[in-house]
Amino acid sequence: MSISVQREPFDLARESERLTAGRHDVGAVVSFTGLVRASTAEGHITGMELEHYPGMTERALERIVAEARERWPLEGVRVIHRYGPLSPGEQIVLVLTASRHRQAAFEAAEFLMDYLKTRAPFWKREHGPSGGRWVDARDADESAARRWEPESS
Amino acid sequence: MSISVQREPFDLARESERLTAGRHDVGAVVSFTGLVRASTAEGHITGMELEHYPGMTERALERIVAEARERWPLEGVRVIHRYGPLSPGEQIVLVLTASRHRQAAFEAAEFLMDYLKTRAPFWKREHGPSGGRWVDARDADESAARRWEPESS
Amino acid sequence: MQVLYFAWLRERVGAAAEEIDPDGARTARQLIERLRDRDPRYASAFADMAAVRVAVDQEMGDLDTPIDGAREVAFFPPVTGG
Amino acid sequence: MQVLYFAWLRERVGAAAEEIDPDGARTARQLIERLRDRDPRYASAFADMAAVRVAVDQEMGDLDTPIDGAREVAFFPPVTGG
Repeated sequence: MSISVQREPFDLARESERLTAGRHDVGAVVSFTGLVRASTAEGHITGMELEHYPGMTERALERIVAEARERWPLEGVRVIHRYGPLSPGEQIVLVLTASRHRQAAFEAAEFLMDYLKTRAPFWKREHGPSGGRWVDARDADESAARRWEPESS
Repeated sequence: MSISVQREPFDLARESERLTAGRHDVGAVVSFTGLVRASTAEGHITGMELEHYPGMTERALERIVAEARERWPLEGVRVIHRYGPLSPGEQIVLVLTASRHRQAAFEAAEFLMDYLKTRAPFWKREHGPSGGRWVDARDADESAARRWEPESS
Repeated sequence: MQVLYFAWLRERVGAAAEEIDPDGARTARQLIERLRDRDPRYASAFADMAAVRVAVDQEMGDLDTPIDGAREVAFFPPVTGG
Repeated sequence: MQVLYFAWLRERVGAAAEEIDPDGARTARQLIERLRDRDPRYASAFADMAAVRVAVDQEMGDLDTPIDGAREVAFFPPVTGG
């Protein structure tokens, strides 16, 4: 099981250990943890709500993981994305990659995050002093994702 | 305290929590864990010994961390490097970076690993069926480190 | 055909899901045109077509993706997860 | 002056550290030349100068780094940590 979509927090140490337990062929493990920040481009927030598309979310994440595995020689991958209400400081997403060498582990983790940001059906609604607002997609995320497409380079 | 040189294993979860505890301004935490692989370019190994230069090692790591902090807007950095005898599957090194955004956290973690591989005084001696051998420095590590130097790009 | 709405599209339409007769619509765009004619809520939800993303049977598509035989069509703004 | 050796340089010299009178040597390279003249162990350790790295008072240097007044000079192969 390499992907999970869940309300509950995740345990970085446990997930990392699962990926490498009993393995002697993994030389590099990279993790990315995304957290809710209290201050965003739009000002201070008191929390957020992450909406997603049950069913499609899982398919999209599975596909992104499969693509990472095709591109890099990975010994293990794990993606966990939370949904529901989240407060500042709370975890949003975990990406873990394991490989023989560090370059593959780093690149695959960055690729997973870039694709997840632009291809997985999640929507953030931030709550602040002046009420709630849906977060706009960032052009920077779209550009980051495009760097992995050979035709654009 | 952002760097440690130690014989003991490290605890990824504890280190990661220390970096973000009570913080609401961290949006991205990247970790890199380096592990001993049982099979290397030279064949199967049963273990290794990591030698270092006490005193200089700490200075070199502090300097690399300071340089990463100058280059990227980091909310936190942690580097732990082990020395002494290590078996396949065991941890060697931990790099943790925390930033508001993922690009800074990813780039700084890669930079720290590249510089640590080429500028910190550690030497690996691998033990295999045919005895021990000192690991040769890899050209790939030197090239990886050079990509961060503006004059070479 | 099950039609789903997410995020502010869901709020503007006032429903997360509804059963809709495509009434001859063969693409997502044609389906939106049928909906707009039906009720001002849809005209508001689909006012800015550049901000509308489409999935057909849980696969990312676009406004011109065929919807013939689809069981589920979803409309939503650009994604903002991660 | 304290002179330190690491990894296979340490093994070939047969010592991790020794107190050495620089005897007028003003750079790491000149110090190595003095050592080579002193004992075949040094000639073996320093046979391939391209593989020798230098630190003076715990700062990375090179063969031409001045060692005047240094408290500690270290010789070692290219590093292989991480």
